[in-house]
Amino acid sequence: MIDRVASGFHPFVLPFLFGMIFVLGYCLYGIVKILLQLSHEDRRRFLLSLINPVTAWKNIKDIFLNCLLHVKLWKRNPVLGYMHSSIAFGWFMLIVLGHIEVMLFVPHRMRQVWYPIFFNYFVAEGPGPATVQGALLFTLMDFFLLVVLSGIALAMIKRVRSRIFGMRRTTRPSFLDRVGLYSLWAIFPLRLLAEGFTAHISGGGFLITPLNWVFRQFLGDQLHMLPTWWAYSIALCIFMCVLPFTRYMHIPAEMMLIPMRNAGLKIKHARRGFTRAMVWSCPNCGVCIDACPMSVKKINLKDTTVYLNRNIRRGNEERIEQISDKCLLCGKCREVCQIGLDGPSIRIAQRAMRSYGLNQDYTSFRPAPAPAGHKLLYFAGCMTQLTPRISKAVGSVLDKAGLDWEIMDKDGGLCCGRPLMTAGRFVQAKQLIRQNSELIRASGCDTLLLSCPICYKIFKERYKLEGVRVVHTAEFFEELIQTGALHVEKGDIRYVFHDPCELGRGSGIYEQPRRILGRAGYLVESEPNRAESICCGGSLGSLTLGFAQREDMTRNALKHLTEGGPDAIATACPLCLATFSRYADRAVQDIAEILDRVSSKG
Amino acid sequence: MEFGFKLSPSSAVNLDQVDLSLYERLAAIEPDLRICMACGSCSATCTAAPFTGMSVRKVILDLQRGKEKEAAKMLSGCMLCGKCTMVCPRGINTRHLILSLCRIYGTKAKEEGK
Amino acid sequence: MIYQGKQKIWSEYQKEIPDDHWYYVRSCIRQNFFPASERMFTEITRNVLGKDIYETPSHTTCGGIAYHCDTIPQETVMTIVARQFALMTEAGYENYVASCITSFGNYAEILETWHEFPELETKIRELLWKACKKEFKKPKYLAHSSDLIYKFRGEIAAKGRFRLVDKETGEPLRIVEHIGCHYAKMFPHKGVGGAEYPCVLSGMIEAWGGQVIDYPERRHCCGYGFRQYHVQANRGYSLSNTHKKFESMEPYHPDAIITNCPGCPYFLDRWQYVIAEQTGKTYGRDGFGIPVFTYEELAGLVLGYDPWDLGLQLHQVAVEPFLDKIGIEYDPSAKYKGLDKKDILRPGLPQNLKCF
Amino acid sequence: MSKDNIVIIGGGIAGMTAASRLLRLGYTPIIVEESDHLGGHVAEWHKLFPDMAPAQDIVQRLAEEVSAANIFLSTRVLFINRLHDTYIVMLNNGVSIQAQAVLIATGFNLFDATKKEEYGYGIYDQVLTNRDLERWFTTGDDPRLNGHEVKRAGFVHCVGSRDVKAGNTQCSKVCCVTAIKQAIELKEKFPDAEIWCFYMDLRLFGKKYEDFYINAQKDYGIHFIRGRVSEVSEGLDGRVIVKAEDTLSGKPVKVTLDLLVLMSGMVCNATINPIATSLGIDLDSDGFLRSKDNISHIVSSGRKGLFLAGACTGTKTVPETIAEANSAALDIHLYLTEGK
Repeated sequence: MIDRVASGFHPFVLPFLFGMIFVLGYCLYGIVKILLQLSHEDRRRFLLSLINPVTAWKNIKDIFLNCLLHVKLWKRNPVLGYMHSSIAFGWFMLIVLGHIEVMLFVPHRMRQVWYPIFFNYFVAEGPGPATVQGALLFTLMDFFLLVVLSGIALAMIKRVRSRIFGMRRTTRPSFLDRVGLYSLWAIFPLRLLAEGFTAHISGGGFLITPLNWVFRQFLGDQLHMLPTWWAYSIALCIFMCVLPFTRYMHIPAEMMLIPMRNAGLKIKHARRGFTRAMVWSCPNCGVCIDACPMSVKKINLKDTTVYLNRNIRRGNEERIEQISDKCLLCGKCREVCQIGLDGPSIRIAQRAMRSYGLNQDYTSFRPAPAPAGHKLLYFAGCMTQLTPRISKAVGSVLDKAGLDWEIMDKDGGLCCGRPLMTAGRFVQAKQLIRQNSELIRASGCDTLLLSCPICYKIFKERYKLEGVRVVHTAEFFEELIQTGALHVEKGDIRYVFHDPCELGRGSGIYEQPRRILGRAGYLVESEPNRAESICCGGSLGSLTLGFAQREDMTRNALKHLTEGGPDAIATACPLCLATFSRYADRAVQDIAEILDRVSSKG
Repeated sequence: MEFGFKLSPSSAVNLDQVDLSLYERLAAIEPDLRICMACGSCSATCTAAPFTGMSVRKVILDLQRGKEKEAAKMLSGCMLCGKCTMVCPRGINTRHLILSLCRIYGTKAKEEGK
Repeated sequence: MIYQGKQKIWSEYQKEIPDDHWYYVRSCIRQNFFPASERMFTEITRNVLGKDIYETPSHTTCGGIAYHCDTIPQETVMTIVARQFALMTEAGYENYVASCITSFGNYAEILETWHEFPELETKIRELLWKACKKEFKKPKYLAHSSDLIYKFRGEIAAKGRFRLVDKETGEPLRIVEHIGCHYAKMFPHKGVGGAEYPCVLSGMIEAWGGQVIDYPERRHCCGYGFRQYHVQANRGYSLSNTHKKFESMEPYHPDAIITNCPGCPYFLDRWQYVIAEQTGKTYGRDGFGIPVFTYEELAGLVLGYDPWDLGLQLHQVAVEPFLDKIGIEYDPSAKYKGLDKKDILRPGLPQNLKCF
Repeated sequence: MSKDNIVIIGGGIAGMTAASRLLRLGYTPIIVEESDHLGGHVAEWHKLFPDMAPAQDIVQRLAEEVSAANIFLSTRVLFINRLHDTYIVMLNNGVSIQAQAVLIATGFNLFDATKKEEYGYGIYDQVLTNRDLERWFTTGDDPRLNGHEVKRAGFVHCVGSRDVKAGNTQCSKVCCVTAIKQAIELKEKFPDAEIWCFYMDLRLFGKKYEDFYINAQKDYGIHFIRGRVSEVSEGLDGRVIVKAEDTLSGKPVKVTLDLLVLMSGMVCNATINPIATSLGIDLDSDGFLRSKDNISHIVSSGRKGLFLAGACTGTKTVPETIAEANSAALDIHLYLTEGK
């Protein structure tokens, strides 16, 4: 391999250079912006994590697996996984191999950054025989170009028929998205053409050499060579210039997001810092649209997380507000998201940004003290007060287990604070947390039992109750069965379990309620379940969804739950229970009720 | 001159002069506000009622009668727990109503330059 | 306003008022507040109209104020009233005319109660006999003295020197009528014109050339309310009710108010001063108040009696602008002179309410 | 064709419905109507809840159905004598009929709103009754409304109903929904109008009545104040000032209105009372005629050959009246063919 052009330069590299400088400049600007927007301690934490070998290794591994290989997507949808990783990894390898070529054959050109990209134009086959390395590299280059081209071909098919890939709904690309998309599609076929036209000079692998031969059969001259290289460079330029303003921003952004997440940063602001990295990282794939329980109604499609990101990027304040308030905060979009984008947290942060003319203050409240002298306190919570069958069953089960217990909020107490938290009213929520904590500490109990997952989540995460175990009935009752404190007689009822959002996705409790149901009767599973369970529609998370607008969501969730023909629907949340009971065609029961019916003293 | 007694302000609500701007603003955001039939379920179930006498029914009524201060006082104890939403026979989204109202108080005060 | 509609109602509430031979009972408080009013009533009925009006010094309070202040039981009031009836019976009269609205309401209420519960009447007869060995017949006719003036309003107008019209423009004067609550609100059929649209005073106003003003709070109490005024802690409430009436009538620019109750003219008159002192607001023109008259005073003015003989100098609100409007002559220098032409001292003038 | 004579007293929708049925059962009933037209109160109404059907449609349909009957308009029944199993019905036009069955369908009278003096009907130009307003909806002509823009209007429920003082303790059943219906119709004519309904209780028991209520609140923005109007007076500008207690807030309210509509209730049409009592039909405690019992024999008087239908036995809605009239027609037919 020898230099063919003495200067190592041709004007057609200029578009590429321009695009390259622009996109790198923009990314640098983005990184600085995000870093400046982080709070002082977050920034410190992030920078320290970068030099910590453990997190650094994890960063590299995660970036390689997720950004290049798309492992997570492979697991979810192999075709889509192949499509994405073929383009990303293939392209990556083309760049890497290009550099190796330069290094090996024309090392003095290393400083000319365009060289690896347009390598085939600038070199000619040397006079000597082909080396093994050269042949291998040519073969590899052609192989990866083929891989990328196969990915592009799949992408084109997906564009026309997304349903083949198992996606019901996807986002509509914006104008710039289309420009980016078409320029991306154009890059690799153009490269193929350019290299094809040049292969008789530069040499090539199994793909471009035959192509060159074909071209020369009817295009004898070399006039086509230069225009295709120009076109290739221009396509690259266009792609890189529009990239910051399109969904393709996710390519560089995710490389920023992964280290930030690994550093343990949390969303604290609805626009800035970590959130900015997240929003830029959203590839607009639209997986969250199908996942969203609201999308059962067409009118809600544009209130899903992908549109939240889009509107944050566009700065459409009105829509950001609407989308933030409508969401049920069920967390399913976060669960299915390839980049783990935390839509619910962004929304809560958005809600927290508002200023209110009226700020609630509970410091003057004097709630009744929690009963003292019992090891086990049961906090029924506001919602359970409206579903007395749950609290009654809980009490009965506890009595059967021979426990010394008492209800903490028998005559009504304070709210746990979770509803305020989801509404972004953190200061107010903290007041309630403080007051409730004092009540619990003063009671001298060592276990706090909750039948409401909404309460459970906040008690578990935000309350600091040293020496008090916070436990949900699902966990606690399962233990009672395990330890033999309760004797359970298996019935023949077939139950399906609905995972409440706050218990499953929110608190990671999936197995215990299923085990209880398995002991009480027969468990039938319904799809989707566990981490992808469909919200009942009653969630307190949504601020603006009215009663009538929720009905379809509830019915949709019920439809999926009852597909396996269960006798009864079991759940472990008073709000899910009340919501389902409105429209269900069969019994809806709390696990406590079910257990109470089939258990006796151990 | 000190008489030892004073004119007491009228407790009557003069619907000719009542300021419904807050009510109308809220109705624009949460139209279901209008369909309250004052059954009182929300008041009876309210977690905050024992502490501040909170009652969504009374809040709506006070707004309809232009009594913004009285409404604000009750609202100051709402914990947003959502029980009222659960029990409302007309399916009014009371939590949104309350949150929106708390915000409007702010925007209105800002407009009036307070 | 559909005037015929009112006339239709009035035609349904007409009471029978005998022409002559009346046993007259005075009010406890009117002689102190508006001393010439009851004197004018006897003057007009006896001397102008030539009627037989009988009075006795033995007659006492009817107990109405104490009754409405919740300080004495009903049997006591009834026995007091029974004694009054006994005095009438002894004097040989059967037409009973009361000067006071509360007394009138009290009598009406007691007669009605006895009608519904005859055993109570028997009991009261026994009590009266035990107390003072008297027996009585119930009056055949019960009237309020304003009923009589209403009945003879035509004669008074015919004999009058003045009419309630603006001497400059010839326009009728705009008069607010205020009826005492106990006149017809308890027993609409006992009053002339009923409770909602009584015509006892509006009849006089129209007969004497004035124009009646209807205003939204015309049915509202003057504010006296017995307990509200007598307990100082409640007095602000009494004042507030009067204030409400004035706020309501102010836009109609009334020239005067006429009343038929002992308390009403007093409170409508004096509270104008208190309101002016507390709020700076006056309801008449040019810082004056709206003059308040009893129907006897107004009848006296129409008949041409001297304003100072009618005791108008005892009013808080200056009456002079009203007199000027009609063209009634008076001697400003004689306002604070007694019958002996000696100065009876001038009152201190209020800060905000214009007076002479 | 049966030779049996059936006299129907009252040519409102009850009498007409019964006549229509009896015609189809092969009788030629005789309708005696006091006024000069058939259709009674419904004929004066504009639209009927809950479907907003024009009242004229039902009246016209019934009129066509009964055209084959013998109809005496502007005629009163002077007296009825019983002769064994027949009734001699004497009319004021000199005609006397020997009838095998008599159906009383004399309906109700609208409460005379002038009796509630404090509301100022007949005193203030801006005070109308529900019937006046219906008439205006139909004819578009009422001197009290002509050329006036209604910006603020009020409806007073329970005028003369549920009112011991007015001598009428019963609920008139239809006024709540009628007030809401009229409020909506008024709002449609004057979209910028503010409308208040003053009610004691809202009794929206019938099919789709509650929907009316929600629509009135939600779509028409009609205000509801739980409190009875205590008095009405005239303001300086000629509008009426309405005072009431807002019982929900426990405070007095007042409001100035361009139009006040009094929902006059239903009272018994007493003209039939002497005749009914002479035939042994008592008056019930609500002042209406007493049925044999108020559950299963509402159309039966308890006297042979004497039947009752419609609002003469109590306050009724239009569908209730029609159902009763149908039922009465069937009872009469059964009586004439089997019973006697």
